[in-house]
Amino acid sequence: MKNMSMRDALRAALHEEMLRDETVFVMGEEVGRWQGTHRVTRGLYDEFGARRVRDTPISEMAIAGAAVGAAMAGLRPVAELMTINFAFLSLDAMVNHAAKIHYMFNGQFKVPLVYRAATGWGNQATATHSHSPEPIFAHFPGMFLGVPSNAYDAKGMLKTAIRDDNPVLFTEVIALYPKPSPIPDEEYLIPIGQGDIKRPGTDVTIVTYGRGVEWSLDAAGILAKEGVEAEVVDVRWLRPLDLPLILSSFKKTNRCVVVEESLPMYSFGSEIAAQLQEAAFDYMDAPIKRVHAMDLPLPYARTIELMALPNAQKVVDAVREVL
Amino acid sequence: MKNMSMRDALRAALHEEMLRDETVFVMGEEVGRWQGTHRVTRGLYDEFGARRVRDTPISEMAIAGAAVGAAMAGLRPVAELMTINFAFLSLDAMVNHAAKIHYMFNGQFKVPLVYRAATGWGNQATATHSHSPEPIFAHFPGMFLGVPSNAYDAKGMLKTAIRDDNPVLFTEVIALYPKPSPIPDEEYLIPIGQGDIKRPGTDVTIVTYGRGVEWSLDAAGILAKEGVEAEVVDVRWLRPLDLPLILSSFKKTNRCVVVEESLPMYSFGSEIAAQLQEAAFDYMDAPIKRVHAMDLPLPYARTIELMALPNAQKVVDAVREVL
Amino acid sequence: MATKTETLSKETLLTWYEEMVLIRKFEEMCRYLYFDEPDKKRRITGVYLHLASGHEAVHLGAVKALTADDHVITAYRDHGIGLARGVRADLLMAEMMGKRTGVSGGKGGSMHLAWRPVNFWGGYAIVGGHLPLATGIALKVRYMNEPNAVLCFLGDGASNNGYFHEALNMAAVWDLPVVWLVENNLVGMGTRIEDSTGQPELVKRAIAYGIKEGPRVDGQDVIKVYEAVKEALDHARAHGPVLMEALTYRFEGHGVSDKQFDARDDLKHELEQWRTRDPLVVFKALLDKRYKDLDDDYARIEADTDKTVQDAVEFAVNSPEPGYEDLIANVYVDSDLVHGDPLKL
Amino acid sequence: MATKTETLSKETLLTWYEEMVLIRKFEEMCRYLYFDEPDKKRRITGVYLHLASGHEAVHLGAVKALTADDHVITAYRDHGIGLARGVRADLLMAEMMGKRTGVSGGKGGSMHLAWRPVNFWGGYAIVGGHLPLATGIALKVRYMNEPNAVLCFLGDGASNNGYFHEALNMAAVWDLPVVWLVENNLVGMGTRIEDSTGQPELVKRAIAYGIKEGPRVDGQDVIKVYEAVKEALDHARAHGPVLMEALTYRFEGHGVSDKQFDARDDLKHELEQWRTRDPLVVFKALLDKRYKDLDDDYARIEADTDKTVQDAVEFAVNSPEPGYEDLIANVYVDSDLVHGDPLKL
Ligand SMILES: Cc1ncc(C[n+]2csc(CCOP(=O)(O)OP(=O)(O)O)c2C)c(N)n1
Ligand SMILES: Cc1ncc(C[n+]2csc(CCOP(=O)(O)OP(=O)(O)O)c2C)c(N)n1
Ligand SMILES: [Mg+2]
Ligand SMILES: [Mg+2]
Repeated sequence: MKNMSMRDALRAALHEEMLRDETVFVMGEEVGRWQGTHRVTRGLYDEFGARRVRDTPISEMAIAGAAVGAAMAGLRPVAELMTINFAFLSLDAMVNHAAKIHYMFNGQFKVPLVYRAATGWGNQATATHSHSPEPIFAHFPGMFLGVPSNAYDAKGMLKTAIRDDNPVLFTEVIALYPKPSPIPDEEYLIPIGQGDIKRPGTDVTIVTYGRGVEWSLDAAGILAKEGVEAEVVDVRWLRPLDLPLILSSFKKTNRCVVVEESLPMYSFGSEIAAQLQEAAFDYMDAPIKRVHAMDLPLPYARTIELMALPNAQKVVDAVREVL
Repeated sequence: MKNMSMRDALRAALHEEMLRDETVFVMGEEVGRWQGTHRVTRGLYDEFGARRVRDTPISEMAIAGAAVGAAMAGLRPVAELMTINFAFLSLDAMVNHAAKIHYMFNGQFKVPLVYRAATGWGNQATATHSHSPEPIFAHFPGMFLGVPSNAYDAKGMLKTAIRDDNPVLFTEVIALYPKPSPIPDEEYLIPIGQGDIKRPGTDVTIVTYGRGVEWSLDAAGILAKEGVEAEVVDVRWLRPLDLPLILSSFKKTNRCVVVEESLPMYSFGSEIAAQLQEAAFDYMDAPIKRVHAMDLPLPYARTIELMALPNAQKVVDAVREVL
Repeated sequence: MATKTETLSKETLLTWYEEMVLIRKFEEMCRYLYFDEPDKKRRITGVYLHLASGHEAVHLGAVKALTADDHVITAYRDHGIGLARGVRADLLMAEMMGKRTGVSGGKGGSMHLAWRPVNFWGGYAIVGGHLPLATGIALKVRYMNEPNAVLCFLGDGASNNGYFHEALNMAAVWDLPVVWLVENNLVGMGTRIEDSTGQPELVKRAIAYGIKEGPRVDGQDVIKVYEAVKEALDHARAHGPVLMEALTYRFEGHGVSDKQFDARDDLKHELEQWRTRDPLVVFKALLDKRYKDLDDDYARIEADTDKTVQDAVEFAVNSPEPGYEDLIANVYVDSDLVHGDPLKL
Repeated sequence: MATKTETLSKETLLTWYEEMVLIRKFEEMCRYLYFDEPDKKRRITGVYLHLASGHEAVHLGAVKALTADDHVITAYRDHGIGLARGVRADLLMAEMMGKRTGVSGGKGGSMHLAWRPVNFWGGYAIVGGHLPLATGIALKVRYMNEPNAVLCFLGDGASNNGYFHEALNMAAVWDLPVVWLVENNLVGMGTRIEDSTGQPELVKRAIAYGIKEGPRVDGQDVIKVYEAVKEALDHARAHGPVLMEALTYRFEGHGVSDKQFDARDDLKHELEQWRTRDPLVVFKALLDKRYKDLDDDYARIEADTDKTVQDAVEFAVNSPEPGYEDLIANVYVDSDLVHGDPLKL
């Protein structure tokens, strides 16, 4: 057991899987000689060389599409899109090809690939570089989508994503890269689609993922001082969604707040609220509240940027409203 | 007053606006000499010539981006993306530029453009050509999104979209192109963001848009024979959403079914259900049900394709569940 | 070096001719089944059906240049390529009819034919979208140090899409064994090549990627296509990508809803001109020049291909439709690594 | 035809020199305010800040070739281009600090500078994303039959993105007045040009669009850049697009988080080589060769530019921060055509 940052845990996952299976390789902008924009791939180029750690041109459509071809042909690409903002340019290759080829050709081909992309907003990255748009990618069937909230989960989830025969989009919250958790020395995998209770509680269910987990745990801490025990459910995967876990928590607490880093409309909070009111109508003691970023592009200036973003206090306020 | 197909009504809208304002022009694949893939632009090239009806290469990124530049510079492009399936390639230009430039540069530039794209699935168009992904585009603030459900709305909505100084994504359901409605001889505009009650009723609210309106009206007809009066709310615009209209209907009926042509997850039904349970919790007599396509890529074979799609009967069944 | 015509035996050439006839008949049967078949149960339905009559020499000549372990991928105008690669006509026709026995189980349709056993990686319907897939398949070849090459067909119109640029550049940077073969039929839907690009001589674009500028070959002459593609494949194996063109013409509209030839006199005239260079006519002329007394062969070929197409239709008509279990199959690969059922419907 | 150097007066050249010094000092001040400023309230913060020290001759020379009614657009390495175009240093510095008085109201930041009054259409941060915008602006020029041209800066790395291909091809088909000027600094982030493209001589890509292949000009020499861009703009006005390069080098890392020059000895060496061709050194040598006794001018320029930068900093520091009303302003253009409030927050 040792403490590792999420960045190091992700690198360890890549490293282990590359050692384990020669068909696993990394590709993307700056992943090699430059050691990775967010340094997740640091050292891999030096260890594995240019064959297995492949720098690409600035070509998001081709990165996403070439990964599909390579995967169909039998390799296991881990293709980095640097940040999810640039993955908008990859949407077609992801949705029309990665996610559909297995189905469309009736199982003749598998597409065992992982797309990795840094996600999240904050730090004045400005409108074009401030997205956490997981829900729009998870809208489409055929590709899984995972977002770890800590180093431990990150390692187990990424290893599973690499080994699974389905395409997976894996987004990594930039703000969480430096944060450490204890990582066992033994290998472990975290199943795709399995959520996790990050804090047990009885009075309210907070459903969240990624960076929202941090805000929610902080909020739960504040609430605990007022005698309110919040249960924090980290879905970990937006597709498939661990609805049974969310439901069982909600049926116990009868109150729910959904917390996400992203925009409000047609989003994560929308889906969770819709699912719960439909599947557990008789258990609802209050409306389900949603905490999210404001419905606008993010500005550069730090002060107003912070106003637009969710935080622990906003979660606390929302919980108070549903109690 | 005369009967016009939605196709002709859209063409009339383009024609009138082009006559009215010389800065309005049409661009896109096959819009000119070929007369438009779905024949919406038929005749415009012959009347207005190559300056104002501009055929483009197969370049969806550049079509979307060039329209932004032209709009910033003072023109009013109506840029056709042929079908919404190909607009996945335009997502970056739409979200990062069309929708954000006004904000990001603090109002220095306006982006008065309309993106038109045919939408919807059915008729064995297969997985890559069968999308109705409006919710993922409407997820992002800064650009409006309209989807008419009939010829009358189509004309008034498109004219407004062209005249408005904000960017608008306008999707047109292919299956509705041939369907006629009576169109007044006088000019009319339909405000952006204004929904419409397509059928008044007292027992249940059906919230829908685009092709869902047809299924919902058919369902309402069937239900009426059983003595159930369904109110059909056509939101017409996914952004901005006419929440007051939906709410006032729901507060009257206390029951709701949301009907969409699209996929279920992180989608239109999600958002409507989430909004209603939050804003009208005390008015909910039953869970809100969602009718949508099945959560999978669409297959080619007609029989199974139909199984995957929503229809009037599925709406009827959902309504019965909430009564 | 290119295999010279002389090394192709009479037998081989006649087999090719037969295959080319089969492709044409297959396309004509598709058109018939879509437009003219009175019996609803025997029809091809839907909105997308792109016939390749006129392109046969490109399809056959290029595919014949491949070894069994080489790879081929294309866009939606894919029937002839599948047949040339040896996919059974009946399995293809069943796919046209959306039957469970079709190559893609009735789920792909005309635009999404593929057959894994012969390395036919499929037809793709997003213009340009299959180009990076070709790059990826070629990457696997290099990664595994295999001796094979990838042949990627694309249209003239597709060469203006961002995918083209990124996929060709990436393949160039990685020095991958791909032949990019533009089926230049002068038009994308209704847009003429002069209106879709500032550089209608598309092979010139090779220089933008520092790759080999291949020839602009006569796409109506199967032998010329074969030789040029074979040479290009050899180059690709040894030295990396080649961009080449086959100049051809489609004898039908873009797709089944296209009435351009009915509507435009200038195109009708152009079509007539090109029909004089019908790939079947050109091929037959070559055979007749080289060999005597082929009439019996032609008669046999006519009968055999008729029968193959007819049998394919009967097979397709009599095949079962897919059912609910097919609808929900293969959305995801079954996996122990997934918690619960990812397909909760 | 290009304006010859001789026609540029001493006064003009000294003004340019002063502007170039200002640009350099502005960049150095930005670096200082980001890394070294002890007073938190005076700092530039955030994650993105891309300095262009080393590129000054490209920025200044190219922008000076524009008429007042011409248009200019670029990527995120945009400070120098704004200054060259005459945007006030204090408004730019205020934007760096996210102040309400900044050119973009503090909402755009370093990567999204723009100033409408001088047709500076902005900095853009999605690589390649501004290229079709340039096409669109040029389309407006042609549509309105205006005599102007568009100058679009882009990086060597950007030329491998799909946007490049589509935007250049579309501008070629429509024969639009655009000069595509690649600031070829040999690298995109950490990827060397030889590793990002099969064709490192980027002007050769002009042939892919049938447009004019412009020169690969010495990007450290402001006069050479000026003349070459002026000639290119004239060509663009009359005959359509030009693709040209300016060969240059950045003296800082890609952005503020980049430590490549600290980490790599070979790059440190390369940097030293290029520093001998610092655009300021090259320009000063030219001035000294041509004119005598400029010491007073240099002293005045030094003092004036110092003061301009210092004033800009004070202006920025003392400017108000944007508030909630700014946060929610300009998401949408106010419109009578919209029902209700589109910004229900
Ligand atoms: C990305 C994308 N844009 C547009 C279309 C619509 N479309 C289908 S085929 C086609 C023309 C393609 O022309 P070309 O590449 O020359 O191939 P050809 O049909 O001539 O064989 C177009 C525009 C599409 N399928 N995908
Ligand atoms: C579409 C997209 N992909 C990736 C990035 C990340 N990125 C920012 S700058 C850059 C390098 C650009 O290099 P170049 O075009 O040569 O410009 P330079 O920085 O050298 O001026 C990259 C990859 C981005 N901003 N946008
Ligand atoms: Mg073509
Ligand atoms: Mg560069």
